[in-house]
Amino acid sequence: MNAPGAVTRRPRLLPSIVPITAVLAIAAALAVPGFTSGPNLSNVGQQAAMLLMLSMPMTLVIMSEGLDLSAGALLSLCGVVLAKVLVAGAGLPLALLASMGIGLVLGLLNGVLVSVLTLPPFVVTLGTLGIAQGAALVVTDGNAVTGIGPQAASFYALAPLGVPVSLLIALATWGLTHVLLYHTRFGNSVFAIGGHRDALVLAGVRVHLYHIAIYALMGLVVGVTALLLTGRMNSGHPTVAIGMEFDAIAAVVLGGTAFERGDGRLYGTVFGVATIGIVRNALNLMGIESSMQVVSIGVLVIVVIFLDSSRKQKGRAA
Amino acid sequence: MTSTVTTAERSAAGKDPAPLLELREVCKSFPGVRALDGVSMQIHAHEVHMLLGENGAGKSSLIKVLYGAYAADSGEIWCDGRRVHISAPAAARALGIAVIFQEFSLVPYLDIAQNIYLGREPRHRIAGLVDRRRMHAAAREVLGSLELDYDTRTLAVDLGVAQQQMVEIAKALSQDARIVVMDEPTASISDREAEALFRVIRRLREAGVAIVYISHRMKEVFDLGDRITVLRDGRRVASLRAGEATPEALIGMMVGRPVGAVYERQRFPVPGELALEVRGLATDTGVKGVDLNVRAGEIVGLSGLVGAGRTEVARAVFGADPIVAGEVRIFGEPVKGGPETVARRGVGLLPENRKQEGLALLRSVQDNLLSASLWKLFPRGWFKASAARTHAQTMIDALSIATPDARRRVRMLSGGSQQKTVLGKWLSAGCRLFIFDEPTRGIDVGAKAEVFALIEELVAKGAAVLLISSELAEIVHVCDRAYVMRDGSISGELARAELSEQKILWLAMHGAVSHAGAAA
Amino acid sequence: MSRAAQRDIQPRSGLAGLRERLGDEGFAFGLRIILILGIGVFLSASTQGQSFLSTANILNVLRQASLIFLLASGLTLVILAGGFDLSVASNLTLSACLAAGVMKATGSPLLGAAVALGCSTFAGLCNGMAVTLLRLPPFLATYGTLWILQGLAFHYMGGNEIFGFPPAFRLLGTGFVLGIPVPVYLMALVLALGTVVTRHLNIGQEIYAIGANPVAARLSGIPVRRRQLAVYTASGLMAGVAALVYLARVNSADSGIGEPLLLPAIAAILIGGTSLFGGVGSVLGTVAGSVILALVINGMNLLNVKSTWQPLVVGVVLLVAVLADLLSRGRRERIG
Amino acid sequence: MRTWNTLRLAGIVAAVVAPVLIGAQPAHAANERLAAFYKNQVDPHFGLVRGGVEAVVKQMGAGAVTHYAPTRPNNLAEQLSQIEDVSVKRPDAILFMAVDPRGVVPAIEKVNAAGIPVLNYNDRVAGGKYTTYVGADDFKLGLDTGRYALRAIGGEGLVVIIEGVKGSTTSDQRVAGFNKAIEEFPKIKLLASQPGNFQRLPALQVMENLMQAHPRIDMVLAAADAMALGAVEALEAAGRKTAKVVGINGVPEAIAAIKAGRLLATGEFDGYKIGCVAATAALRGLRGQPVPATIILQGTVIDRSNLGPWDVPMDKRVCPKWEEVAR
Repeated sequence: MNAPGAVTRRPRLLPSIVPITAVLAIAAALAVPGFTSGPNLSNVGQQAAMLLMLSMPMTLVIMSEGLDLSAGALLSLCGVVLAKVLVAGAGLPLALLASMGIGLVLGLLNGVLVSVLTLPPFVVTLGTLGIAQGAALVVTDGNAVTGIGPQAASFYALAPLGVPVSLLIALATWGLTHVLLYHTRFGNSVFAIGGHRDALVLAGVRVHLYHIAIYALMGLVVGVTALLLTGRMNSGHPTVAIGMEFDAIAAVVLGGTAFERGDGRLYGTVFGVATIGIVRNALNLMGIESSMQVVSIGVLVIVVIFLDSSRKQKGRAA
Repeated sequence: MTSTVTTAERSAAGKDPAPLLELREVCKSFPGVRALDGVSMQIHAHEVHMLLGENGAGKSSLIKVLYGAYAADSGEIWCDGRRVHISAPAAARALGIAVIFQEFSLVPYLDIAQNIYLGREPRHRIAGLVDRRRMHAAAREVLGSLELDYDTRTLAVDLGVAQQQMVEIAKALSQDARIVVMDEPTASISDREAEALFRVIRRLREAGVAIVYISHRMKEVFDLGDRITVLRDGRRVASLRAGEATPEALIGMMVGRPVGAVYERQRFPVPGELALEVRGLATDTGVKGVDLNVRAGEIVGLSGLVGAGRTEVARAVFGADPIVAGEVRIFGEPVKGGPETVARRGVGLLPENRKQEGLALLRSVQDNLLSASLWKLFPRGWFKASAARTHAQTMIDALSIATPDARRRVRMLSGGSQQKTVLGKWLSAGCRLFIFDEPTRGIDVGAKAEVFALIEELVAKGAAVLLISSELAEIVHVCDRAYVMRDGSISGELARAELSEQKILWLAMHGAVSHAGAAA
Repeated sequence: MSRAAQRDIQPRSGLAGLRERLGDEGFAFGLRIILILGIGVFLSASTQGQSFLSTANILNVLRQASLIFLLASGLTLVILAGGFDLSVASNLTLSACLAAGVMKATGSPLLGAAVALGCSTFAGLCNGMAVTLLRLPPFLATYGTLWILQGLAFHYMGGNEIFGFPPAFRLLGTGFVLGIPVPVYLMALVLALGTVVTRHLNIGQEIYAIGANPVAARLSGIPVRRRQLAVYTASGLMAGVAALVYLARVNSADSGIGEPLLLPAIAAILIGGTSLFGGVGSVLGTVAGSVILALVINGMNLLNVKSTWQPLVVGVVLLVAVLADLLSRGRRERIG
Repeated sequence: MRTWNTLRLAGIVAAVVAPVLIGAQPAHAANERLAAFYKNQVDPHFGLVRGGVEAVVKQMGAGAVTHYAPTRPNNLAEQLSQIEDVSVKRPDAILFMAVDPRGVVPAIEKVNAAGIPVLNYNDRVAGGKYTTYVGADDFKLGLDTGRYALRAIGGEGLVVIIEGVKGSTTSDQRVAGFNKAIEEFPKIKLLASQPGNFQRLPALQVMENLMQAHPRIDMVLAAADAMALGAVEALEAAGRKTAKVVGINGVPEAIAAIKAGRLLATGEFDGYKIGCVAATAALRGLRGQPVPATIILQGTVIDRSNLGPWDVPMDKRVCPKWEEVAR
């Protein structure tokens, strides 16, 4: 082989998650009464929405051999800020702007520390996690922020054509991230930062700029997600989203995105999110105690990364 | 020899049109090394300019200067009759200079088109999105001009070496480079692939591109070359037309340094028992049916061109790569298992790229010196810092490793001292069979001599040494006998009597011993 | 003598030189001591010295640091060897719950302890095998086991708690010997063991070598896989020890005890100057990190600062510690 | 003739259908499906609630009850998902307690819209429609327990409050009660009021630290037993015999501690009773029997003198008589 004359594209390995999701969905549809009902599907959609939003930029972060542990805490902070602004009587747009602003600032902080100071993402974002969570607690003194008026809730309740607005926004985020990743220079640089940073340098690209942008994007999306979160609870809550970053990381990992060489696929993450949503929802519908939900997610993660890694090794051998 | 040079010069200066790029008396030195010593050369359009020289002759430094990675200490670079300063890769690109290094710079999970246009992607007027259709069309066009029918949506990770190389060339062309520098492009590709590469290079030449081509392979030099420049020890030895040269003459120029400039072997102890015996060794890293043996008190060379499979043999013997077929006997015993088993049989490997595989750069000299011998120095498992320290110090003194303190990080040491540290690692482990893989790569001349003195001392003490080297002079001057490899198998064995650089080169290039006589 | 060599043999001055004389860990630890003293001075100043500087309070801080340290000590080894273990906290939860159950059922602390240590060590072993044999990325594999262990704990406890353990056992957490709390002795013991392993055993040297450069370690004939297996197992074992101390200290177990300890444990290690890339750091550093954490929280309680400030302050301390290393060690070293 | 046939037919049909209809009533009653929510599956208080609910479901021969608790303790987002999922599953009735009194309101309103009867128990939710509220008066509990405690130290001394999770009604109400009680005793001085997050270790460590700041502490008012017991452990470890501790809830461990004289007293917030009454109320509602809109369980202060009824394992517990509670 390797004759340089002609090269035909080799089809990429399908992430193991895709068949798994399909099987789970079918099983749930058959075995779990009410799973396929319209309202339930819209529930699954709504519940998956926020996770989907967080997972999209998280995929880019992980593809760039990074990690963002601060996402959950930051989400709580943004939600609180958004609620506070609403309480202060400002309109929804302004509140959203404020929340996105906070998200952007911490995102930039992460990005600068990671890219310019070359600190490991894990450490940096663990630090900003503390900062964001602390800030959220301090501004609220630990209390929920209420009396934010109907705007957020009624916005969240919107369902054009019967599709919950949260799901629409999440899908929009997916679309946007897809365009960014696959149709812009920024996107190519994401692959390159994870895969071969020097190639970018040789190409004379301002790497720091793009690297920081990845984390900034994460922050912005978190800021938007805060709107859905607040709408869903019709209040701001300083600790509500703690741990959500781990769900997002899990979704990305389930989606077959590796922590190295810029090997990642956005739609894989979407399947990862779907799987988590379906599993939790189905187990709830079946009334299985939540301890089993926890175990099943753990098993799922290990099975999937094992399948992916072993198939990759085979792929290399072949 | 000097006469040839001058004639060549005159003829070159006389007939030729103005050169595309000209180097005048370029000098570049590093602490301890004079990498480039007043090198001049002219690069013309419509020409393939062969750059010959042994490792360390200054080829790679020359490339770096051309590419703006190094700034020359002195000397001038002229382009289109203007004096230019190539301060950065960007500047080089602006002048239309593109370099294709041996290790490619492709992003694994981007496709061919994206790699070719990385950072220069064509974009739509509005929205500034990447115009994929235009990008792929352009990529196909560039590849087409190389007669390549690649699906531009293929990911780089799915490409073979040769194909990646083609993509690199396409990348260079896409930047409408007028001067393409190729660093041993055939080093790690098969002959068939090489043929295809040559076709491409000829097309480029037709198209008016100037190609600077670095190679060790005589065949290529004469198949492709229009003009040939030979470097040695950072100096330009000769610059001449391909027609004016013969293989023997060129090899003479490449290696024709006063014998012993590197090192002259003093003692030749009588070979003792079999230290290493390899029969029918085959690996899935490309080694096919290799037989060789090394006796105690012997320095056995393992030569051949880059990519001939020398390193692979070494790794397989050391247990680092799985053995598919054949057997390895060490001091008479057959061995199976990984490095931890083999190492304890008294075998030490000094890998080719010591920074990645030989040393933990961020650890101290002491730590590195002891990392292979803990089990031997402290058999009970109790690590005694004081004993370790004294031992390390004795090693540092014995090998005269240039460091003020055993706690200095290895990263801070010079190449030579680093290499000595790796050697010390195995000395303290009490090895009796040493496998040196390119031990003198990237270290200055003085250190080279030291390293060889150490090697000779080893064998004098009854150790066995397998020496892998691309520097023919080393093999000739240091080894008792040598095996030459080609395409993963042994193409010949030369006893000390018949060891000559010419023969080694012939075996390495043509694989047939019979021509050797003709060459000599 | 070439110029390169000239440059090489000059003894170095400034921070770099100081670091060289102290050695990496020594230098990093020095920084920590300075940080601790800084916090200490600040606190004793702002509490007028009376309550903060009392021996009692210092022992109190140490005791609070001990639990986090015990949990983090094994993890430190894993990280030194270039690995990671997210499952330590849920490992603590499960083994604590099982131990509690067994002690309740049999009334035998020994049996309980045996179960806790056995369970946790086995979990650690499984992590090790997932990483070495299945070659799964450590972060992800242990993330999976995190959920599994937590779920098993939930299932086993079924929402109840188990409390009231034999006084003999309680001594492990609450006892004093010569006026010093037993957990502090344990911390000292583990620190001593950890230091012996990392400093005075070949294994320790090998762990650092593996963390610094696994390829070179393998090509130096170090049994990389076996060592990795060992550190993961050790990490599990220490999670079990921490579980026992937790039980003895708190005198009851429920399925939620471990989760709040995970990030503090990791933070303690990082504040202690151990690098997530492996090969740099020390158990001693982790002690320093744990003490710093406990100190910060203790101080905030003494000053009646609202507990809502704690995460923020911890986050800042973490970043400060890492930045300090950045400035003192320079870019090209391994930090954080 | 025709009419006769018709009548006969009708008679036969009636004869066949009637027993079915009659039998249908209990048969239907026998399989109501309940869904019960909890804040977490960690705190033993909720273990008691669960026990009470299950006991009643058995006694009253209802079909089944499914329990829902967030996998991450007190995780609001997760509880929201669970509510939504349950509203799809459409049980006959939902017994609901909120991780956060306000955050859940929108989700509950959905359930209301879906027409599933929801009963609110354990502590009040800030919004939504509920068939009944079953709970205790947290403020009164705090006040009573506080008074009892402060009297016990003769109405003068130095006091510390350990709060629960900031912002939770349970904690805020109880702490408010504590403070009210403290106001009633001029000679009582409040030294500090720090959160222990309803968990044991945080409370224990807060207590340890407070002891350093305050050489003398006479009484610790903890907003929940878990934290009270944490404080007890801290005090005992430090050998502070003089300081007394009270908690609220009455979990088995607290009862045991009171019996052993380690804990002074605890305000009765009996999960088991709450579970019993809530489940009973829900089932009665489904079976068309009268149920009051609010049932406040009067909590007494449990101390050594009266701990008998609580000093029994859960399976031996008895539910309070409906008539007594539903006043």
